[in-house]
Amino acid sequence: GTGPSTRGPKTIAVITPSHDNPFFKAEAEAAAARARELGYEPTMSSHDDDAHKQDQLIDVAIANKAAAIILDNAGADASVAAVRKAKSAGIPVFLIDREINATGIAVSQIVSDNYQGASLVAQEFVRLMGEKGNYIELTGRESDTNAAIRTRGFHDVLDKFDGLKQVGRQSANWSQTEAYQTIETMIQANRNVKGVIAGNDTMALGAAAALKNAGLEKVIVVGFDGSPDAIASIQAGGMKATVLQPASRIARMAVEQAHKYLTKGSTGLPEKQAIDCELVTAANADQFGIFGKK
Amino acid sequence: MTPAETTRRTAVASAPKLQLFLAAQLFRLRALIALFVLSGVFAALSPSFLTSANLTILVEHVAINAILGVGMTFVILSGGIDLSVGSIAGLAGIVAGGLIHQGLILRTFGVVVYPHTWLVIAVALLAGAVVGAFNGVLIAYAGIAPFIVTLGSLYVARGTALLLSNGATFPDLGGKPDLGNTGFLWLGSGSVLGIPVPIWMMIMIAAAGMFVAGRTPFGRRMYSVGGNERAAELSGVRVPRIKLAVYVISGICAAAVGLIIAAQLASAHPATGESFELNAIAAVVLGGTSLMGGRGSVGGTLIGAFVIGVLADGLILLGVSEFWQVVIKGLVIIAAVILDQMQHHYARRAAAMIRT
Amino acid sequence: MTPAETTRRTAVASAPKLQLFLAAQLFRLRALIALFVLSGVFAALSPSFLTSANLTILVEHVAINAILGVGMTFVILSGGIDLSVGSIAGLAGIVAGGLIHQGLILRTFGVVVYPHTWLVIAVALLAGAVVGAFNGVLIAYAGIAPFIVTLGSLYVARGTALLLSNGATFPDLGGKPDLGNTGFLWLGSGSVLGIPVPIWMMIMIAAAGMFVAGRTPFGRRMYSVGGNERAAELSGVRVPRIKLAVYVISGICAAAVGLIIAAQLASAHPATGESFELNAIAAVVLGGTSLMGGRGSVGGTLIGAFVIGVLADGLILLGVSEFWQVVIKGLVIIAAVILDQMQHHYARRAAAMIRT
Amino acid sequence: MSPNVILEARGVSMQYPGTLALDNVTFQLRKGMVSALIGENGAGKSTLVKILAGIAQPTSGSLFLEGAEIALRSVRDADAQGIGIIHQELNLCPNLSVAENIFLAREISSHGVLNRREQEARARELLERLEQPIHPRTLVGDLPLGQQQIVEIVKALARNVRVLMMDEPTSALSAYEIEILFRIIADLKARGVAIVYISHRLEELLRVADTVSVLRDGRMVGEGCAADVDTGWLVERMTGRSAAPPEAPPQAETGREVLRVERLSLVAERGRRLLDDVSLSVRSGEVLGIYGLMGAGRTELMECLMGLHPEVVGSVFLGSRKLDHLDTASRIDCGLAMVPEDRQAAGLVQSLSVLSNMTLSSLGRFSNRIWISAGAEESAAARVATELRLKTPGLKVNIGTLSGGNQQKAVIAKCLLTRPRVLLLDEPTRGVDVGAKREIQGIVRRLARSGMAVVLASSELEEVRATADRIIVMSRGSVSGEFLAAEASDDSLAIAASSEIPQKGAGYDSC
Ligand SMILES: Nc1ncnc2c1ncn2[C@@H]1O[C@H](COP(=O)(O)OP(=O)(O)OP(=O)(O)O)[C@@H](O)[C@H]1O
Ligand SMILES: Nc1ncnc2c1ncn2[C@@H]1O[C@H](COP(=O)(O)OP(=O)(O)OP(=O)(O)O)[C@@H](O)[C@H]1O
Ligand SMILES: [Mg+2]
Ligand SMILES: [Mg+2]
Repeated sequence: GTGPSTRGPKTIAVITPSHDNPFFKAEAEAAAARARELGYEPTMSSHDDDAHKQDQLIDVAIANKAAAIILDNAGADASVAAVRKAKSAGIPVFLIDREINATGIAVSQIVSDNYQGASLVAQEFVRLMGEKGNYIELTGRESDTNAAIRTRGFHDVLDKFDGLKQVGRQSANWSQTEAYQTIETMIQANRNVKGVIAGNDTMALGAAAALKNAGLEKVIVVGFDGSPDAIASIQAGGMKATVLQPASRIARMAVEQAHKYLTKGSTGLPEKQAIDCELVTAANADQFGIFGKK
Repeated sequence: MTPAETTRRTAVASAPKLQLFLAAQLFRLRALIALFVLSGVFAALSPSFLTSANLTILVEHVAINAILGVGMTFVILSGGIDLSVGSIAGLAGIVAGGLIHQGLILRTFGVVVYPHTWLVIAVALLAGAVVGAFNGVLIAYAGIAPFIVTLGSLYVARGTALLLSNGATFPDLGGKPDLGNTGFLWLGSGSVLGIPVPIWMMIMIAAAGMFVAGRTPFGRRMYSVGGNERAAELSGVRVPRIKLAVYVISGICAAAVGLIIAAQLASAHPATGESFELNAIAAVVLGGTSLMGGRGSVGGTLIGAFVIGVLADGLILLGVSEFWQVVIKGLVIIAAVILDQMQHHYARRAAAMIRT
Repeated sequence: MTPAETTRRTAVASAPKLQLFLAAQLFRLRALIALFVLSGVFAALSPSFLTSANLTILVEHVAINAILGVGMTFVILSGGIDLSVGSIAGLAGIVAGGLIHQGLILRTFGVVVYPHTWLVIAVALLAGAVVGAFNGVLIAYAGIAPFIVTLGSLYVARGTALLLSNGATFPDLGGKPDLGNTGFLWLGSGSVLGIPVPIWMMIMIAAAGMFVAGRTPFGRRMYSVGGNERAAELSGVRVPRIKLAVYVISGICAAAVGLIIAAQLASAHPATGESFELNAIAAVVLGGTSLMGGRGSVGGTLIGAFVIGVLADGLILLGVSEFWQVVIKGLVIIAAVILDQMQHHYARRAAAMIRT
Repeated sequence: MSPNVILEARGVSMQYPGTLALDNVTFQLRKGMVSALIGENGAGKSTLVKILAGIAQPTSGSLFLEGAEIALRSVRDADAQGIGIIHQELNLCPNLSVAENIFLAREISSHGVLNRREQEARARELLERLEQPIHPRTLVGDLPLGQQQIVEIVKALARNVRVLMMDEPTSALSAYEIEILFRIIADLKARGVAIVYISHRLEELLRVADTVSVLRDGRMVGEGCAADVDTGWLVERMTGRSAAPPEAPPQAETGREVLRVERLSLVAERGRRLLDDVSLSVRSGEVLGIYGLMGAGRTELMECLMGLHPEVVGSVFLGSRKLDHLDTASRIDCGLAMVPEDRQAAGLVQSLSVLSNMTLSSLGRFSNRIWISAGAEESAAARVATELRLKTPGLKVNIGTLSGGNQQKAVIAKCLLTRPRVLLLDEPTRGVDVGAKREIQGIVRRLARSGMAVVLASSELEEVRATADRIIVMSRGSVSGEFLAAEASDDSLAIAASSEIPQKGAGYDSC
């Protein structure tokens, strides 16, 4: 980027999935806020998990001569070309929350460790279930990498216990409404279900609502993300647990590394940085705010 | 006119009372065949399919499409289309959610008012009616293509919902007794005489829809507008009013759906209802209503909605993989209509036989 | 018929050379006004909007909708609709991606064949044509409503794509020299005479489309089918063939789009193309083509595609908040058509003045 | 059988659901001869020619072309055999130009590229043969009905045929165009083309026909040489009743003025005046006939009275009430009703039943505040249906299955059910058989006597003279003459109709 230095503050493009999910909204706003503090002009846009739209957003950022791009990408493979394009246009890319299946293109890939988080919540789930009983799994969009990683994380723990039996597994495409209706129907096939483990909090909340309306409040529901709604639900005794991805922190880190890179020419850190997730339960729920410790 | 419609058209034709009645029954039966086949298959493959509990849930899910479908049938019968129903549902949910969760903030007085639940529901329905009226006015009086207008308001309504909630979800809509705004959840999880409220709403809205479409001057005029707008106008039908009305009705139905979903989830999400329009229209067309307008029935739409609902839930019950679900859904939608037409074809043959 | 169409209809009608030319020009101009206004606004608000770099990118993005739009225009002119274009794009991408990334696995011989890039492209386009033919046959020969058939194949094609890739993405489609399947990415990122390949494809497809629609017997017959199917049939037009053809054409255009996207992303994702159909149809209608069939032009669709493209990119350039983007998009779509109609109205007034 | 039989239908029957449209009919077409085909509405005329043109396939019976049996499975088959048809209900594409319609499916093209210039040149020639100043590039949808019918005719002539069916080709034409058409027919005959000519205008028919065949209820009930039959014989054959002498219009005693039109002017898009300063007044109990050639502006006048052209200037009074700025619905409530010229486009709702079509304008009467009382609706409709001798398998069948004439009766019934004070009839007997036509004319008289005011536009001299008390002649959008029916002579009317009134703005021939 040659132009921007001459006119106005340098811009930093923050590209994330749709802000109608509080998680991405939080990370985008955290990044933007930090960027402003560091004297940049942030632009926020959303690719709705559509790699093609993401590609177009990167194009625009390039045309816009952004100084750096903070990206929560739309697919580990589908995003590689876009990131490479930005790099060859001389714009450093800092990935947050989701990694891509290529190294040496992005300057940093700062992700909350989905696998670690998944096994964390799975262990809590095992504890709550008392190591035995029937459970249902709700997975995210099956064509989404994180959905796969989380499922793997769940099962690497759950499958060790013979007492635990998965009686149903469906995708609810990350959606609350779909989760609600899917669970309503699935519990018809197996009324004696004891727990539901969901790939994210919105699905977990949908499941909890369905179970409540079916008079099965005591079914154990755990999720993933640590969204404010989920935490509220945990405090209110709806959901039992979730893992919080420190989205806001990750976003801020990315911006800081971008600043360092732009000023010093290097972040001085490895490209891949995995940040551990934190387990949220009724016990510690009150310590957490919007995707971060209070 | 497509052969499909030619058949439909001559379907209604049949001479003396008896055959007429017969034909009418066959006409009603149309998509039913597909429905029976589907239900049969699922009943055979999954023991829990025919349990009363599951059937209740099933009908509860159907209610969503059915209620949207009733409004959509009105719009399509009058020769239009409404793509904005999904967004309206989302908007209505957010309006209700907002009013219950954070109340009405009156900056000037620096006070927050929490309206009573009934008022909340009324306002949400009103929101739906307003978007519907917005559609109707542009279509009926400015003469803009329905597809464009409702595509536009699809975005406008969705965006408004997102702005209102700032993208966030309004949680725990149970309300607080001290604020006197409890009871909203009853819409989603309550039940009367052992039948869930959403099902009651479907029954009432469908019944009203059938009556209005089939027995009232308004209904007749609506059909005529869809059948031949110019002739209708020359016959003294106030075409613009009719059009305005159908979009308002569709808007209200969509808002009702939004309320049900919000009440079921006990929370309102601005993205609720995305791509509902496709399912609603599919229900209408599966039910034998012509997208050219003027031909069809609310009853048919109900059956169409059931076909879609049974399919979706049945596949989940069987635990079919997501990908196969997508393929099968597509095939069944097409198969249903083919079946419908074949059966219909023979019905007419038969009818003709009787006469000669 | 909506006033909108009445105006459109009398617009083209005009006798002597001069007025005809005039009217034709005005007709072409239609959506252009909206386009100019939009571009003006963005150019004023964002310095980088009018940079050649940005404009190239802009047109590259427009190409997607434009190419889909050309096929869609054919379908709509003939009185149909094609909801399956998005899924076809996704499917074509996966087919190409699969062939390049894991080749063709011949179990029987236990060998894997990696077809040459040109063959890959041909096969992917063929896939699109096949789905299109599937639509066309059911619509033209079984006489099923286009909406239902293409809604069905929307799911079938999407599901097939998911099953083929098992939901996964096919990465690095650069190909390997030793396998002789390199060069695919050229479709997305290559450029000729400094103009990106996708833009060339848009230009060629659009030119071909205009020629076929406007200057060939096939084109005339397509218009006649959309205008009055029975009359066309009674005049000896082989209506079913025409219908079959337009859906195949639309399928191929969609497949081309799928290839471009896969090449741009250097990877194929089965969910690519979701809800493309709405944008494509919007482009067509914004371009002044009537959804009732028979009236409109490929040229108009191009302009429509540009309106949508400029809007999307412009809002992003200005960094408008996501939620406002949604609202504005909706308002602009409606405003564009209103503007169009007003301008059109005055154009006709003017034309009338000239004559008297 | 005589060698010069080209096409023959032997023992053809046609079964529609609910109706036996043709019952073992045999019919021959001879080279260079016009075989007229007549019958009441619903007799099966159209069905027969549709079968001969490959549009419909008979349930039984067979077709012979020059002695050899053939099967015509489609229009294309028929066309390949040089069999053409002019449809009763126009079959044109409103969105295509005149030239494009004429050459549809037979486009003139070189190496796959359309040759517009050539097509338009050829179209212009043909139109000139019919002395029609229609520009080949005009959209058919922008043409008035009469001119659309001309295009339909030209379309058939453009394909050099040896057999040509004409199903009521003149229903929308007036004397002038009819004369031209007859000349065309003459030289088609000279070229050895075999022609089937269907019409309800018996005099006109006897002039062109060589042989006449009569259909009644799908059965062939009589055939003869045009030379030795007269209208009386025809009517008797068609109806099975002996022809009643046409009732002379009794001078109804006219009451107060009900409708007054003051200085009505309407300018079309192209700036030409469709209506030019038209004033007139109608009294209760009076039938006002409006005669004129095609394009005189009668339809526009009526449309303006119904409020279909808001941009019109001038005013309309019903009784003492000023109707300007009222929409169509309110005007109907005030007591106006109109039977439009083009029943397919503006008269019928094709998707509805006969019943629903009949009561569409008067639903208010059959409903309490909320719903329609089926009983009241049906009985009222049934009454009018019998009054008009509407022939239908039942009131609830789809209107599309009725024959042309009966559809027209349904439209008239719709208007009568609104109990209008002033009834506007635009070509009310178009496509209606003699029997029905007499009935309708009789009905018009009755209505007048009962105190209703009637305005009747027609291109048929006989009709105007037989029905009207007073006749206004229009030409180029303005009133060019006014006569009392008693005093009007055919010549004076014809002269007035073709009188040149200085035109403001260009004629449509130049637009
Ligand atoms: N598509 C159809 N379906 C059912 N019945 C039909 C259909 N078409 C025509 N009929 C019936 O066949 C009979 C003959 O119709 P046809 O149109 O041939 O009469 P016609 O002699 O042409 O009358 P008109 O002089 O009014 O045109 C009528 O009773 C009509 O109701
Ligand atoms: N839509 C139109 N576009 C252009 N010119 C028209 C249109 N409609 C009617 N005209 C012209 O206006 C004049 C009146 O046409 P119209 O057919 O209504 O007259 P008319 O006296 O009713 O003749 P007809 O005997 O056909 O009823 C004619 O010259 C016709 O060419
Ligand atoms: Mg006929
Ligand atoms: Mg007229």
